[in-house]
This record gives sequence, C-alpha cells and structure tokens, in this order.
Amino acid sequence: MKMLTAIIKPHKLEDVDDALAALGIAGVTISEVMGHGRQKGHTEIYRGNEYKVSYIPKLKIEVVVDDDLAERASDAIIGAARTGHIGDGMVFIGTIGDAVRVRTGESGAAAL
Amino acid sequence: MKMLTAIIKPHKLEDVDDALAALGIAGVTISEVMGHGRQKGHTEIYRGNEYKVSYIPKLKIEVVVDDDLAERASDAIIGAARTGHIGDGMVFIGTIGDAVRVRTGESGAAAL
Amino acid sequence: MKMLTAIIKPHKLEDVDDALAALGIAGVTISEVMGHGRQKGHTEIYRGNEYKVSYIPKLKIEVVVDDDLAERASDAIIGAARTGHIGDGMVFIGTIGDAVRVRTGESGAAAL
Amino acid sequence: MMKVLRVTAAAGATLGLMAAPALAQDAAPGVSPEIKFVFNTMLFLVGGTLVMWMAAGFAMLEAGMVRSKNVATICAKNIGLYAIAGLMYWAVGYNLMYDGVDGGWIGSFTWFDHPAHADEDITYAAASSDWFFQMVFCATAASIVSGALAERIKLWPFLIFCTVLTGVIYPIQGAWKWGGGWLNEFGFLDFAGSTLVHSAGGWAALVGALILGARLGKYSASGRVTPIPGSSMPLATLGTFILWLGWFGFNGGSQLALGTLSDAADVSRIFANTNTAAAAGVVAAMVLTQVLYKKVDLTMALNGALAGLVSITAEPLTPSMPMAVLIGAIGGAIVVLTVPLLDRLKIDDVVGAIPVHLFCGIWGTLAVILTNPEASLVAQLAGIAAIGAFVSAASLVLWLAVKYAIGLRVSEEDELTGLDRSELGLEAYPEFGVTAPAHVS
Amino acid sequence: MMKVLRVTAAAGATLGLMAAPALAQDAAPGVSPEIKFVFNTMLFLVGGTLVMWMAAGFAMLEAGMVRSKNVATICAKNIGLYAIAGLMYWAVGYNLMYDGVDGGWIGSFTWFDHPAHADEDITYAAASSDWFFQMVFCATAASIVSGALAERIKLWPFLIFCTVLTGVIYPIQGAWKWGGGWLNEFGFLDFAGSTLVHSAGGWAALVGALILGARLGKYSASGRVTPIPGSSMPLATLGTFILWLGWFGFNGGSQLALGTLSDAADVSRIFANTNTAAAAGVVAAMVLTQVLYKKVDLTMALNGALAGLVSITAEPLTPSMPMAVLIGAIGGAIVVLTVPLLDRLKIDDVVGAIPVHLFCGIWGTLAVILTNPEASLVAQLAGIAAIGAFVSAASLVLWLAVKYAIGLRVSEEDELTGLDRSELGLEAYPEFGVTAPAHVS
Amino acid sequence: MMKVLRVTAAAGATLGLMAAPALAQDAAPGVSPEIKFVFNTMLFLVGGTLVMWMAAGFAMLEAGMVRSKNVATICAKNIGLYAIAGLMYWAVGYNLMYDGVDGGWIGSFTWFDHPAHADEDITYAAASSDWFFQMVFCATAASIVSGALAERIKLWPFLIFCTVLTGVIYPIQGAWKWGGGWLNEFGFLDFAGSTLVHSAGGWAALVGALILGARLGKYSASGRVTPIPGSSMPLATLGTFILWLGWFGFNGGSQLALGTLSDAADVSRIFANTNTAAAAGVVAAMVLTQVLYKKVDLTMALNGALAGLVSITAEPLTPSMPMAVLIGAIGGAIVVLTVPLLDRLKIDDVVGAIPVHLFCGIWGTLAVILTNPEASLVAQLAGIAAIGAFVSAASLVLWLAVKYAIGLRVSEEDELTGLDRSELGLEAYPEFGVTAPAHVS
Ligand SMILES: Nc1ncnc2c1ncn2[C@@H]1O[C@H](COP(=O)(O)OP(=O)(O)O)[C@@H](O)[C@H]1O
Ligand SMILES: Nc1ncnc2c1ncn2[C@@H]1O[C@H](COP(=O)(O)OP(=O)(O)O)[C@@H](O)[C@H]1O
Ligand SMILES: Nc1ncnc2c1ncn2[C@@H]1O[C@H](COP(=O)(O)OP(=O)(O)O)[C@@H](O)[C@H]1O
Repeated sequence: MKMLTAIIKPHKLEDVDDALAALGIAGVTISEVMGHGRQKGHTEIYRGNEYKVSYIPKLKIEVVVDDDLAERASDAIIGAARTGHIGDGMVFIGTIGDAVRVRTGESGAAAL
Repeated sequence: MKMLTAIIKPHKLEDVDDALAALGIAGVTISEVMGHGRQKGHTEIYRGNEYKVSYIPKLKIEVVVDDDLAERASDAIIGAARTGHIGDGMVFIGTIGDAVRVRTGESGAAAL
Repeated sequence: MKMLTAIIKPHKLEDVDDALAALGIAGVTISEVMGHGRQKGHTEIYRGNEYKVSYIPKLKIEVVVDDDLAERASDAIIGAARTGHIGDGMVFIGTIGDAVRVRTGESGAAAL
Repeated sequence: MMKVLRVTAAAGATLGLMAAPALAQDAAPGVSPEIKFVFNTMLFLVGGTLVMWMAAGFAMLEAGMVRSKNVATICAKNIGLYAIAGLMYWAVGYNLMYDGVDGGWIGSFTWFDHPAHADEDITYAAASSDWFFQMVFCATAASIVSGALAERIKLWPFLIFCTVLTGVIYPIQGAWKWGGGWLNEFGFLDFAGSTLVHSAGGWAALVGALILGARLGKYSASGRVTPIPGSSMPLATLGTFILWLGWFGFNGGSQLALGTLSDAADVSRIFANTNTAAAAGVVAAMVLTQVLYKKVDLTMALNGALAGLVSITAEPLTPSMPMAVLIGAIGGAIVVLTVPLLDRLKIDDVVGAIPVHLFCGIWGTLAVILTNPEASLVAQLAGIAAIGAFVSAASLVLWLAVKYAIGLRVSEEDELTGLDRSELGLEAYPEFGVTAPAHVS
Repeated sequence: MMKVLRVTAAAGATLGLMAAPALAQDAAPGVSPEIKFVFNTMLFLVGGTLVMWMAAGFAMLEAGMVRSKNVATICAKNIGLYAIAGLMYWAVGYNLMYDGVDGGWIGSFTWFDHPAHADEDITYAAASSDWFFQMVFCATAASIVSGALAERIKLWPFLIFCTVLTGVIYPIQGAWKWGGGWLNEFGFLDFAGSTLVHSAGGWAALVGALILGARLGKYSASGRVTPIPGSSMPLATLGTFILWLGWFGFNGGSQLALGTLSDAADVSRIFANTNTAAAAGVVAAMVLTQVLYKKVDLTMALNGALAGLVSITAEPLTPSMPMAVLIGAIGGAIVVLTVPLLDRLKIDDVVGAIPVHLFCGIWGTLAVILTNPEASLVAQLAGIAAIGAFVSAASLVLWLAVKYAIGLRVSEEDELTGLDRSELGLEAYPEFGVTAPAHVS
Repeated sequence: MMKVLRVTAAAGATLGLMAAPALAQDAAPGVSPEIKFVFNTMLFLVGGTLVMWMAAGFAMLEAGMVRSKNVATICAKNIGLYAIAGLMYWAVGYNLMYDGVDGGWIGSFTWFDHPAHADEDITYAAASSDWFFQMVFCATAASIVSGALAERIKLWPFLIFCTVLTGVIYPIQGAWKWGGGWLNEFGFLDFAGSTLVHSAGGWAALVGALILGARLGKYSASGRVTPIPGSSMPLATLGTFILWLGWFGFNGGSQLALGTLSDAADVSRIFANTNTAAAAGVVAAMVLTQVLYKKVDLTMALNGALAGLVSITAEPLTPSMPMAVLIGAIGGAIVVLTVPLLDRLKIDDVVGAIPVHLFCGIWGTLAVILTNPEASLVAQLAGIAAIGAFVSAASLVLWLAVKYAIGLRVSEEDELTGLDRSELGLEAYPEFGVTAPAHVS
C-alpha cells in the first residue's frame, strides 16, 4: 500500500482530483501548506522596507492507494498538476503498512 | 516505530485524544485537513447557482509510537472516532525509522 | 530517500530554514499544526470559567532528502530549533520510495 | 420616550434634580413652536439613525462571540430581525403601543401611516420621525434575543418569534408606560427603556434559553463548564463601540425635545452621563476580572460597557456625574458576577445578553430612585414585575407554540457541523482554516 | 437633490401626495431665513457625513464578497476612488454639474471654491455644505463600479476610469436633471438618484463587466456556473448595515431643506419610507430564496436591503407606508431573480451591483409614477434611456481607451495568485490559512 | 475649540480669509440667543459623537495593523483607554484645562458636574455638551499612543500611562491654548488640535517607543529591517474610514458655534476642506508609493488619509480648496517619506502614529501661517516647541516611573507567544490558522 504525498499549486486541485477520480480513487486528504524549492519566493516592499516572501502557498494531497495503482495515480497527479512553470511541485511516494477504515474496521486493500 | 495518521471528524478530537492518553501516549500532532472518500460532499446553492462542496473538513492526527503500542493505539483511535456514520475517516499505519526529541537529542523509543 | 518530519516552535522557522539552506537543501514544505507532548497546555479563564488549552501551535516541516544527507539535515534542524525549553518538538525520520518533480517528471535523487 | 407625558416628565426631572426655579430663558419667546418642531424632529431623526446603527452593533458583537461556523447565520438573523421589526412595528406595533392607550393596557390594531402636514402636532415633532425613533427601539429588543440564543436556534423559528415580539409583545408592554398606560399612571419611571426595552428583550431571551437548552458541549453531565470562545474579538469590540455610539441616540433622543435651552442642556447631560456610566462599567469589569481571575477578560470589559449603558438607561438625566459613575460601575460588576452564575444554572447565554440587558436593566430601573425624587420603589418594582411577568409569559407561550409547530432547535449533527452549513448552506469564512481548500483556486 | 427647482419640487410632492392646502405654519414668520439657512446647512452636513460613510460600507461589503486574495486590493480601490471623487468633484465636477446649466446639457469648466459669507444664498444653505453633499453622491456612483469589477481589474486603470467618471461623466448627466438641465425641463423626476446615481454607476459597471469579461473559473465552456463565495460574511453584513445607515442621509438630505414644519415632516417621511423599503427588500429576498432554493441566501438578503433602498430612492417622499413596502419588496425580488440571470448571460458581477443599482434603479425610477402625480411615464423613460445611453456610451469609450492604452485586466497568473500579491504585494490576511507561516514568528 | 476666545477667533478667521464686510445677516435679529444655544449644543453633541466614534476607528485600524496574536490585547487597550479618558477627564481633566486658567498655565483641580439650567451660559452651549466634546478630544490623544506601542507593552502599565495622560498631561498643555492660557495670549493658533491633540499624543508615543524599544525581530543587529505585516487589511481600512468620518466632528465641531449664517458657512467650509485634505493625502501617498516602490502601498494610503486630516486640523477654516489640497498632499508625502526614516532610526511605530500625528501635526501647525494672516511663525514655533517639550518631558518621567515601578514590557517569551495569550489568556481569532483545532468541535 502506498501513500502518495503531492505538493501542488492551489488552483490545480480540481484537475488533480478529477484525474484521480478517473482512476477510481475516491479517497483524498488535502492540507494547506507553504513551501519553497527551486521556486524561491520573491521580495516585496512594505511601508518602505524590502522583505522576502520566502514561502509560496501550495496544497498537499495525500492519497493512499494499493501498490498496483500507485504508479498510475502518481502519473495522473503529475499529468494534471503540471503547468510547466516553476513551482509545479513534487510527488513523494511512501509505503504504508496498513489502512483501517474507522467506520467499518475494514483494513488492508478493502479499506481503500 | 510507527507513525499513525488518522483522519477523523473534527468533533471527535477530544475523545481520540483521551483514548490515546489512556494508553499513556502523550505526544500528538494535529492538522486541519479537508477530504473526501466514500462521503462525497454535497451541493449547495449560492446566489442562484448550484455548486458542489467537494471537501469535508476533517482533522488529521499524527502519532508516533513504539511498534508494540501501534495496534492498541490504532484500536483506541478507531474506537473513539467511530460514530458509525459515513465520513468517520481512516487510520494509516506507516513505519518511521527514527524519532529525535529536539530539546534533549534523545532518539529512538526514548524520544517518545 | 528520507522524509524528515520536524515539529518545531513557530518562531524557529527561519533559523531551521537557514540551517537547511546551509546544507544545500532548497526544498521544504511547511504546515501549521497543533500538538502536545511533554508540554501539556495550560488553563485559562474565559468569562469566569476555567478551561484547558490543550494544544500548542507548532509548525511542521517536511523535507525529503537523499539518504546520505538525512542525518546532517536532522542534526541541522535539531541544532536550529532547540531552545532548551519544553515544547521544542520532534524530528521523525521516515523512508520514501521515490520522489517525482511534477514540472520535469525527473524522479529519484535528481528530483530533489 | 414617553410622548404623552413628555412635558411633565421633563419638567419633573429638572425639578427633581435641581429644584430650579422656572428659567427666564424658557419662558422667553426665543424659540417659535415651528422651530421647536424642527429641532425635535431632528432629534428623533438623528437619534433614531444612531439607534438603527445599534442593529449593526448587535450583529458584529454576536458575530464575534459565536464560533465561525455560526457567523453567517447570526448575521442573517440580525439583518432579518431588524427588517421584520421595521415592518411589524409599522403594520401593528406603533399604534398598538401609542394609539389610544389612555391609561389602559393596549392601543389600537391599525397600521401607521404618514399624516398630512396639516395634521402634524406642532407642539411635538413630525409623526414619521417619532415612528422611526420608536421603531428602532423595538428592533433593539429583538436584537437582544438573537445573541443569547445563538449557535443552536433555527433561523425561521427565531424570525417568527421576532415577528410576534416586535409586532405584539413589545408594543403591548410598551403601551403600559410610554403609551401612557396603567403603569405610567402608577408612577413607574423608565426614561429610555432599561425595563421596557432591555429587560423586555432579556426576559424573552431568558425564557428562550431555558426552552432551547444549552449548546452541545457547553455543560458536561458532571457539571463542568466548557467555555466556547468566540471567533473574532475585533468584531466583538467593534460591535460594542457601535452600541456605545448608538446609545447616545437611544438615551439622548429619549428626552423627546431639543428646542429650548433646558432641553438642550438636558440632552447634553444625558450624553455625558451615558458616556460616563459606560466608561465606569468598562473600568469596573476590567478591574474586577483582574482581581478575581488575575487577567483582564476582554469580553467582560465589552459586556461592562453595555452593562453601564443599560444601567443608566432608566434614568440618564437626573444623576450627577459621580452618580453616573456609580450606577455604571455597579452595572459592570453585576455582569462580571452573574455571567458565571448563569453558567452554574446551566443557562447558556452566548453573548451575555441576560446579565447585560436583564440584570442591569433591573438594576438601572431600581437605581432611578437614587437620583429622581419622583420615583418610588414600589412603582419601580411594580413595573419590573409586571413587565417581567408579561413578557416572560407571552414569550413562553410563543416559544412553546413555535417549538411544537415547527421546532426550535437544529439537530445535533447540524449543530456540530455549524448552522451556517445546515441552515444557510453558506460559510461565513469559506476560505479560512479547515474549510479553505475548497475555494482556494 | 435638485437645488434650482427645490421649491417647486417639494411643493409639488406635497401637493401630489396630499393635496394639502397651504399650511398656516409654513406661512407663519416662525422661522427666519437665517435659521432656515442654518437648518438646511446642517441637513447637508449631517446627511453628507452619512453618505460619506457609505464609502466605508461599499468597501466592507466588497471586501466581504471577494476572495481573501483580493481583499486588500478592493480596499485600496475603495479608499482611492473616494479620494479621487473628492478631488475631481472639486476640480471639475461640481461646477460642470451646477454652474450655468440653465436648461441645457452642461455647466462650466471651473473649479469650486468657498464663497465669501456675503455671497452665500441665504434662501438655501452654505455653498460648501452643498458641495460636500453633492460630492459624496458622486463618490457613491464610483463605488458601485468597484464591486462589480472586482477580482480582475487592475488598480490604476480602475482609478483612472473613476477619475473621468467622477470628474466628467457623472456631472454631465447630473447636470441634465439636478443641475436644472434639459431632462429637468422635460419633467423627469428622480428625487435622490435611483437613475442619476445608482443606474449611472450601474451602467458604468455593466459596460465595464462586459469589456473585462468574467473571472477565471466562473463560467465553464460548457456553460456551468461556478459560484465563488466571498471571504467574509460578517464584513459583507457590516457593509450592508453601513449602507443602510448612510441611506438616511442620501434620501433624507435630498429634501434639501429642513427649516420648516413641512420640510421636517417630509424628511421624516423619507426616513420612514427609506427604512421600510429596505426592510421589505430584505424580507422579500429571504422569503424568495427560501421558496426557490429551500434555504435563505444571506448574500441575497443583504442585496435585498440595498435593492429596497435603491428602489425607493427615486421617490422616497410621496409613497405611503404600504407603497414603500411594495416598492422595496419588488426591489428585493428583482435582485433575487436577476442575479442568476446575469450569470446565464455570463456577465460576472462580483457583488450584485448591476441588479441592485441598475435594475432596481430603473424600477425605482419607474415606480415614481405610482405615487407622484407629477411624474409621467414618458419623462421617466426618457430619463432612464437618456442617462443609460450617455453613461454607457461614455463608459464604453473610456473603458476601451484605458484598455488599449494601458490594459484593464491582470494576467491570468496574477488573477490566480490574487490581486493582492500582484497589484499591491501585500496580503489582506497575511497570517490566516495558506499563507500563515511566513509571518508567524 | 477655544471657547474663551471664540468670538474673536471666528471673526479673525473670517476677516483674514475674505476681508468681508460685516454681514448684514449676522447683525440681523434672525437668530435668538436661545436658538443659537441649541444649535451650538447640537454641534457639540453631534460632533462629539462623531469624535467618540474615532475611538472605534483607532481600535480597528490598530487591530488590523498588529499580528493576530496581539489583536485582542489592542482591543482591550482601546476600549480601556477610552473608558479611562472618560472618567479622568471628568474627575480631573476638564476643569484643569478650562477652569480659571486665565492667561496662566493651569486650571483648577476640581471635578466637572452638570450645572443647573439657570447657570448655563446662554451665549455659548450647554456645559455638559462642551464637556462631552472636549472629553472625546482628550481620548483621541491617548488613542494615538496605543497604536505606536502595540505588540509589546503590557496592558496595565499602558492604561496607567493613559490615566495620567488624560487626567493631567493633556489637560495642562490644553489649558495653555484652549483654556485661554499663556500660549493663547502669545498668539499661538491651533484650531482643532494638530498640536494640542495630535502632536501631544505623538510626543507621548515617541517617548514611549524610545523607552520600550522595538518589537523582537523588527530590526536585526546588522541593521536590516523586517517588516511585520498587520493581520487584517479590511479592519485597517475600516478603521481609517471611521477616523475620516469622525474627523468631520473633530474639525467641524471645533468651530464651536453653528447658530448664524457665518458659523454655518464656516462649519461647511471646514467640512469641505477636511475632506479635501484627506483625499489629497490618499492620492499623494498612492502616487508616491507607486513612484518610489512601483506598487501602491495600501497601508500608506490609509496613513495618507490620516496625514491629510491631521495636517488640515490646525487650520481647517481659512484655506481655500486648492490650499486644502496642498496641505493634505504634503501631509501624505510626509508620511510616505518618514515612515521608513523612523525605521532607519530603529524607532518601532506599529501603525505609523508618529509620522501621522506628530510630524503631520507639526506640519499642519506651521501651515496655518500660509492661510491665516493672524498666525505668526514665531507663535506657531513657540507652541510646537512648548507643547513638545512639556509632553515629552512629562511622558518621559511617567514612562520611566511606570517602568521602574511595575515594568512596561512583556517578557521575550510572552512577546513571541503573543500578548493575547500572555496578557489576556484569550485569543482574538481562536479558530483560525495555527490555533484552530482546539475549538473546532
Ligand atoms: N525536497 C523537498 N522536500 C519537501 N518539499 C519539497 C521538496 N522539494 C519541493 N518541495 C515542495 O514542492 C514545492 C514546489 O517545488 P519547486 O521546486 O518550487 O517546484 P518546481 O519543481 O516546479 O521547481 C515547494 O514549494 C515545496 O513545498
Ligand atoms: N484512500 C484515502 N487516501 C487518503 N485519505 C483518505 C482515503 N480514504 C479516505 N480518506 C480520508 O478519510 C476521510 C473519511 O473517509 P470516508 O471514506 O468519507 O469515510 P467513511 O469510511 O466513513 O466512508 C476522507 O474525507 C479523507 O480525508
Ligand atoms: N509521539 C509523538 N507523535 C506525534 N507528535 C509528537 C509526539 N511527541 C511530540 N510530538 C509533537 O511535538 C511537539 C513538541 O513535543 P513536546 O513533547 O512538547 O516537546 P519537548 O520534547 O520539548 O518536551 C508536540 O506539541 C507534538 O506536536
């Protein structure tokens, strides 16, 4: 079982979500995050003083999927989130030991 | 060492926290997230137009515990978070290589 | 490839970021979280009634680095985030299978 | 406020306070009737506009004191109730309160309309300005209710209650005193409405709070109280400042006349006393919370301002400045001491409306006897009791009728989710915090 | 509002309404010319101050109705446009509108300055008070535009448009009626500006919205509408209450005189009708959204208040109270029904300015004939059409000129990021939500 | 503002401006003394109410300009200081400022109370209205201090400072000019308080800022400045609009009379000039920040409005409209240029209070000589210097006394955590951002 952690541009959420849904993936969890990477932030002037805005708002999407779906899911996210401009984000692929559905107690693949 | 990532209904936070505390687990980290799974969101009307509210607010609880506590902790969360209604959430169980306490530099089980 | 998840005091963000940058690590993702551990919250009085403020605001920093950088990165975070007072936070070290850069599709070490 | 007895009351107050001889200026032909008419009309228009603004004050105070998941709904309730009060007080309330009460219990069931110029009462003020001024008072009484019952009462049942409150209940009890009814004959004094407006609203809120029950999670079975902090202290502060501002119209306009040296001086005295009592309420609340809890409680300081204002409202004219300080400071103390008391009784009042408007309303009504020699303890108690009994009983019947007809309270799940989603399908702050990503793009 | 014809108009209205005989009081030497002058001046100063406050109301309403990433920019636009209106109406607008129009099309291109005391017109009011009162009306017209075009128009191009709108376009069409120009001679009636202020602003907004196009993501290619909820319902509610409050100055002050029993009574009637129409607009919008959509839409209720206000503005004096209810309620219904209509036409109006100010402005202008026997359908239609045509055409030329000279709309990327970052480099709420950590420490 | 010299000053201004011949209307028996008394009293009550509202403006402006972790505390400070001013100005300040100064340095140490009607001065206005009007000016001076010192000064030490400032320091310097003291005899002119209110508050703030030191993280050891954006631009904008609105009362009411054609015309002129200077301040700040920094800085535009207002306050009557534009625009420019200057001096002024109130206060006081021929550079400099020296010295002693007695500044840890938690144990926005989950349920 894999947990994909994708960092994307906020306005790409809907596209990514649709791409995952097209693969039959219904479960996603989203958080608001800030970050920097190759995209570095920029400077602004406030009341006459320059300062650096270091962090750029992004969304983090966490999706847990069965191993065999992982690559397709990752590709789907990348396809949907790409604009080709700097700051498009990352997908991290980790391994999860188990998933349990709280309501039913199902675990493993059945839970997803 | 396991990291449990639980997605729960916001109003269940206190119950879950109490259940963990009952197992002697003092350390938890909480974030606000949105998500959907089997629970699908709903439509609303705003200024005469329908739209879909796709994401439902949830809380994400991350707890790092020793391997031998992991199952009990997971059960405790599930027990406390369950309402039996759709949208109760998930518990994901991952493996963590190490944990270090910033203040003391302790690592491993001693850090938790 | 490792994912370091650090929970730190909010006002230490800049120091931690600088310490990572000194190691050449440009990519970080930050979220606002709340938590408790050994630091327990405190009681307040609101309109004549006592209540417990259980959760203390923290920031969560996620950094994905190559295996060989992981320890130095973890040490850098710990060094920068430490105040010596309770509530300094934790660093959790997990393993990530892969990382893909959305913009370029690069994966593995090249993506970081 | 009481137009039928205006002359007597004003003179009484004046005499009571200073035993002043008839003033030469007053007698002088310095101000023609028409000019007085214009001045009085202006007083009502400017004063009424300030009181109208209090509707926004209640909306902001309450929006700041509820959780963000209920903020849009409290806004809807507040603008809705003000609108309803404006229609009901036209269609029923005003003439029910003022038309032909004549020492009795009730006026007439007719609607108000603008008279022809020739039918204006040149010794008073333009009829429509009086209607406007009285209407905003009526709306204030309803505003008091919304805050106390926030975060759990459904929108329409609340608005239906307000419809009857502003169209019937408020006007009837108002008729007893300001309409020149039996309580007025009895010698009850209430200059600007500590009892007629504030306690009346407070009683309706108290009965409603008892019937509705507390918000989920406020009181545990074991008796522990879990405070539920409001979503925005600056909005609560803004609301309080708005109310403070509006109160100058509330009390000052209740002089009902401005066109002579004595009336202008009296209105000025009312402004000064009103401000002073509010200031004393704030300072009392700040000092008392510091002493009791080792920290100033901002929400109590805000309530303290309103407490001072409500306390001086029954008699803002006759007190000297030190007496205004005293009356306001006791009001501030009452709020600090009774807010936790209500919690001990498990009466859940979201914004402190009952301590502020009901308890301080009673205190203010009693305090009239401290400075106005025309007041009697018996008459004051009679007024407090009669209006308390009537408003409580009528509210009880009305709350229960609405409850059994269509239900008052949202479901447990809706309350947990927040009324904004369940009642309005609209969030107050759709982008902040837990709800943000949905609308980020 | 129309000072050259003040006496006639007021008398006309009065007669129209009540066919009252000349009032004895009016004729009585009860109020000297100088006292009337002072009263009238006060009316302008107090009324103008209330209307000035509407600038804050538009700012808050719009800040609440846009997404948080555009809130600081809309604040900058609103304080900027009010400042610009204040300068342009001094430098050009006032005399262009009022100086020597004389039945014609245009006044003079000179700036306004304070006259010497000896040059004041003792039969009217202080010239500078009149300037102040007229200036805030001009600013209101510009405020209407900012809301409709929010979230996509650049700051400076918008402000340049406002410069010409407040300095030239508004004053010219204003001259036609209130300056005593040709439309006035034609018998067109518009007491406080349903057409001259609200529709004028609405036309400018409509043309701007057409030229600018909709916000990204609002309308999909397939014709689906994606609502974009505003960032703060309490701010939107506060803004609406501010506007409601300010409207008493807007309509009441437009009586242009206060110093007699009839004028005071008329101003009072205007206050009562204004409030009643707004209340009816709210209730109509709440009931209608409940019926149509099964839930009350708070933003429609807020728009409903403004709809009622705009609708009564063309004639707040002659309606009886029931007529004020009707006029306002129809306004509220118009808004509920036309907001989705605009969406079907893919005209993206962020705050509902076009339904509220343009559509209800037209309705209000037509509704004059219901209660004012001096009004004729032909003249009303002529006024609506002439001003609509002129403002639309002038706005079109101006919008296009600015567009081709420096561009109107931010880039797609800037729009996604939000205008606050791209236009101001400053966030409205730098600490909340996604953007918080940067400034936490 | 200066009641002892009212007649002379008003006449002087009038003559100075227009060399007008004695006006026939003025001399005519058109307005009886009692009517004038009523008009003047109304001016104070309406004007004072508007100035009272400025307390809310400062609260909102400051709440918007501090970080959210300090918002509840700044609200507590603002309502607290307004309450304290209301009590201290009654108990000590008013009579210390106005009672028996007589060309000297100080009035009497007695408290104010309402006089009997027979003791009212029919040639002026109701005593209590005058008290009310003067009181709100006193509160304004204290409001200025709270913004500059926000985010680091403890609540009670700040309120103790305000207690002495409003009870003693402000009234003493006020006595010198408006109480008819030595500075007045010297010919110093300050119509509505550029120096007496704004600079006085500014000096107290400047000395406080020097003693307190900058906020943690604002200035690095290496001299880098780290801007600390405020939490809410719409609240800051709202606060600015409130202040702008209130200023009409501030300057207009300072005419101290309304009951004649000339007074009404003068008040009108003051309204127009006040608005124009503010508008020019906004436009100057917007253009200048665009030119200097390539982007409009909204917070500078807001400061620009206040800068224009402070600048015109010393003489809002005599300037022509173009002069009002000039005076206000220079004020706006001063703010844009001196805000970064203070940062270079490592003087940390959270809201720009020192540039706005102190620097523009000085500019406005000097600018009197541009339009008022009665003004002399020497007298203006003397007033600026004397009041600057006195307020600074008195503030220094007081700040140091409080500092050594109980400490002024919160601990470093408390400052990082935010004053809301450490000083009040209450958060302004308990649900948003980092702190949300605690109260989500
Ligand atoms: N090594 C990393 N660890 C954690 N988060 C990262 C890492 N690299 C990038 N990110 C996240 O991805 C976002 C986008 O990365 P960035 O390098 O700016 O994009 P791009 O690949 O288009 O240049 C960053 O803002 C950050 O939140
Ligand atoms: N596969 C998944 N990956 C990530 N998050 C998930 C996944 N499935 C569910 N979730 C999270 O759990 C929440 C609850 O899931 P849902 O399926 O609605 O609950 P239930 O199990 O009661 O039907 C979702 O809102 C989402 O945040
Ligand atoms: N076992 C854990 N699992 C998840 N988060 C933890 C755990 N222990 C601590 N944390 C996080 O780290 C933060 C700081 O931990 P705490 O124990 O208070 O610090 P300290 O080590 O200085 O005593 C907590 O607020 C919580 O967010």
